[in-house]
Amino acid sequence: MKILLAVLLLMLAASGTGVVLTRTPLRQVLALSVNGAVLALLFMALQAPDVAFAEIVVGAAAVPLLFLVVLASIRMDRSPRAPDRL
Amino acid sequence: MSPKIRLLVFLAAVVCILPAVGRLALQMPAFGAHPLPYGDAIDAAAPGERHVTNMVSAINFDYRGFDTLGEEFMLLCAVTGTVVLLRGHRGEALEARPGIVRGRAIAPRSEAVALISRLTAPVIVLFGVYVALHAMTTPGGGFQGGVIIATGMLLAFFGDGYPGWRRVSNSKVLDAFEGGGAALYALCGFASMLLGLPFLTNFLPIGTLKDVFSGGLMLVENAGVGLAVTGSFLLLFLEFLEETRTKKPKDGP
Amino acid sequence: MNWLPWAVAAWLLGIGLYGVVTSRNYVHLIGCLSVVQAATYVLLLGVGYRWNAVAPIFYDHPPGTPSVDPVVQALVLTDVVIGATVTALLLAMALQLHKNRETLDPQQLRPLRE
Amino acid sequence: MSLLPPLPVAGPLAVAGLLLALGHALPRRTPDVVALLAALAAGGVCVVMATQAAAHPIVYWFGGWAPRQGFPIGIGFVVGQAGAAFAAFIALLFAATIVFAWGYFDEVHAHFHVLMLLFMAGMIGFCLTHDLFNMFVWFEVQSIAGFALTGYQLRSSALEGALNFTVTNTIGAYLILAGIGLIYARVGVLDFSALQAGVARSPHDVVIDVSFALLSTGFLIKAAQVPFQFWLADAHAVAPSPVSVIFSGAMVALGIFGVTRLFWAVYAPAPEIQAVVRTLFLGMGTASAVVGGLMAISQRHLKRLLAFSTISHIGLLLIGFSLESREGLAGLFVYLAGHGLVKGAMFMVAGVLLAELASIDEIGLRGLGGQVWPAGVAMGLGGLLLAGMPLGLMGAGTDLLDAAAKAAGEEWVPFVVVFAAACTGGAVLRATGRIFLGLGPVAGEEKRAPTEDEQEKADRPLWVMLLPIVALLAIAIIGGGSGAAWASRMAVPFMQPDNQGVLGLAPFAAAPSSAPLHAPGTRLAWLSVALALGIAGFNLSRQLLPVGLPEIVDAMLKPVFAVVQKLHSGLIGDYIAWVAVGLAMFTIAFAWSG
Repeated sequence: MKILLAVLLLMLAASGTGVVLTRTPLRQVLALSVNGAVLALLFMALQAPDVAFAEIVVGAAAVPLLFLVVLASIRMDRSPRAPDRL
Repeated sequence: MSPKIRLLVFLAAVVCILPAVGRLALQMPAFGAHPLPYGDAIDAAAPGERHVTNMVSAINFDYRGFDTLGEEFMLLCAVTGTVVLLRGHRGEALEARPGIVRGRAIAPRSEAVALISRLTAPVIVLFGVYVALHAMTTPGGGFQGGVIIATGMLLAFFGDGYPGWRRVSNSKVLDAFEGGGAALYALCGFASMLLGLPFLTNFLPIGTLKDVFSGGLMLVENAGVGLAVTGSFLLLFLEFLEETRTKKPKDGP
Repeated sequence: MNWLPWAVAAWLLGIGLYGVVTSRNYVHLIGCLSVVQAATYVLLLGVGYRWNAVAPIFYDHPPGTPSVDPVVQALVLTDVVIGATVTALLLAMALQLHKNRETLDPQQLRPLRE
Repeated sequence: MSLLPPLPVAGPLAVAGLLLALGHALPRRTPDVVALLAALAAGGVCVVMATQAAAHPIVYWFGGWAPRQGFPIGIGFVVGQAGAAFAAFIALLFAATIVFAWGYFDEVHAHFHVLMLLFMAGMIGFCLTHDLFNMFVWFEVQSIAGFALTGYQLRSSALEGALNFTVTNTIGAYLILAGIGLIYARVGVLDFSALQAGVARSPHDVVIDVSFALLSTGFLIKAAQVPFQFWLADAHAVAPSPVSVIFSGAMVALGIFGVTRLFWAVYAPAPEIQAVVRTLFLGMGTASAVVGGLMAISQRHLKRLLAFSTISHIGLLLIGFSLESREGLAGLFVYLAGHGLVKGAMFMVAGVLLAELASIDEIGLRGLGGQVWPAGVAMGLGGLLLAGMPLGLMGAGTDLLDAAAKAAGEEWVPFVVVFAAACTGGAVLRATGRIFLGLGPVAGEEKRAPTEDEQEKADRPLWVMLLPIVALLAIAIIGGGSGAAWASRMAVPFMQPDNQGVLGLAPFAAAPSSAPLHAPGTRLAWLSVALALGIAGFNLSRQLLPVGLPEIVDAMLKPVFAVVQKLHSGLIGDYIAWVAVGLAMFTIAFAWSG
């Protein structure tokens, strides 16, 4: 149990750093989803099923989806001549 | 400040904070080996007094129910703010004829996605209702169930395209869900005050342990939270998706 | 091993703030905010943990068994709600801002500059 | 067992929920009326509770979960006189704002009033609660309402200001949450009395010191004190004027009220924390007073000018708190009420200018104020009150602060009060003279300041807008004498929380003497008014002065203004770097005093 917690905590630190270091928003959404999933796993290991439930749905599915819809709308908003580097 | 100077200032501050963080980490109570008086008091009291087995729901809806009242209206406040911020430009009315934006090519959808979404959407919504109902006995509750239901109903967008999604999410109904759910939670509190008890006291019969319908007033509050969260998240999805349906500069005449 | 959860929480807080300080895109900045919030999750749940204790759900175990702290889990649930709502508000603002100014880079966006 | 405590919080919440659910079905003006009635009802209940709490605070446990053998199991409200009085002041400010904004927001059905009711409920809950996490929940409810209301007008500058406001305050909220986690780790409870007993048990403890640092950082970000004050001017200048009235009148002061309540109700037994409050907070308050005053002078956008003046005056509140004496606390209460009323009236005057003259730029409006001259009279009176005139609540507050400073041996603090009052009062008087009397054709430092042409709806009659302005200024002037007496009585139970009544625990220190306070009016008050008039006069008559003089004065002050203005860059990255610097300042203060 001690090893599992240590591994999950280090994975969480890595995925958090990953979210910060991916500068392009589109790829960051994937990193956010991974971060949400790792958080949910850590919560399961910390014996917190209720919070794992909430985190897996909100952190890994609902919020990244909001990000995707916003990014789609932003790419559409760009006038034809603007560079499409999202 | 230029980005470089700002980074230097930030790093200098971090270097200055690091020793304090180190000392703090070493002097924190031992991880996993320090007394938890509040949690143990609730674990001892809740199964006996409220006949519920999910301690987190007992805290959320009864012992610290007033926090959840604030949490509910926080959600209501954020959704109202998002609606105001997003709908401001589009004006009040949602798109009358959803789905077809003149001059924009219809993106082809793969049948596999449509099939899988149509198959799994009802199952996920059913699972969400299950999670929301079993708040008192097994992990889960109004909030988790509500978000699962909202995400499940969003699959209708992948299954039947935008018109299908707009049939599922009618803004008037969702407003009533959300405002009504939050108001139901507040009225539960006032109901106990009408009976002369303190705010949010559990005055309904509390049923038997491990039974789905145990916990008395907590069930009504749980239903209120479930309604409000489902309404809120669906409204959020609707507002943001509606943004992609307005006329964009790239669309043709 | 005792200090690892607090170290990871401090690391997430630091890396999250670093992300916000050096972000050149508001959507990226909002993602870094959720990393800062992850730090509070780890801290709160780490505070409520107890070795070889069960989850605070007494459906399978009898009510007497020693369990992890349920109060902290209720607090983190409220925190998850706050995270979702603030992220939705910030995304709505970023979206509207992009409509007006065609850019999301905080360096070029300055309220009320001459 | 009084039934009143939950009403002023849960009532507006339920009304907001129903308003949203039925919003589109209501006739035109119902949301305004409903919101006004809710605000007045909440204010009435708070006044009744304030009178009831005179003897000892009202204790109310939610859900019927009274403490068991001295261990708190539920959430409690301990309504003291100070908390109830401040909640009543908030409700009064909201009622005046709703009257001022009559028909201002009728295009989006009921959303504005739903957000305002949630804003009020969050602030009242924040003042009355006796539970640390519950205080954070209400702090977050009012923050989210503030974020949404700031970006309401969807202009790009409004959205940028709202984004900076949201990101900075959300990071503050996460720091508060981390602080709650730390003190919960050490003490294991969330109720204030039990927390104070825990702090008294282990007074020299790094975990408790760091938790105080994180919690007060979050609250000081909300109170916009140096080095966290950058977001305030961006948010205030772009928010709709009725919202700015609440921001400057009550929300910012609530941050100081939160820190003060936290210190006296929980952290007072720890000596290191007392030392840090005495030194670091005194420094931050002074820095805010000076920086706010300097920036207020160099503005031309009226709402930005008033926003910086708020930073300056809230800095004086922080100084009052940092003196850790009964006079300082009484001065804080009186000055907070007086400043809230006067600054609220000033933002309403700015709203009148926006509505009637369709501009907020002082230089652009020169000499055009004729048709709204009553607003000019109110602005001049407000400017004099801000300048430290020994009249009404602000005068009484200044006297108490000066008395507290002398008692604490900080002889220089009254001169900081004079500097802040002179700068802010002078700036407002200069704006009044230029807009309503057409003086000052040659602009000084303020001509390079940022400005923007914005306009607000003008369809409501002038008297509807002037009524609340007159009401607020009248209360600020009449309330002086009784306000000071009341505040000095309220300060005693605030500093000595009734742990006995709440959890049956022994109080940690001897109660301060409850003899009536004697605060002599000092001649410094007239000095600050004279200085303010001097600053305004100098700026308004640049063309009459001998040719060399204005340039020499400008050249002298130029470097000071340049440095201060360059720091207010409007970049969110800078703001968060300054938050990190603030945390480092806390670390250094604790290391130095440890």
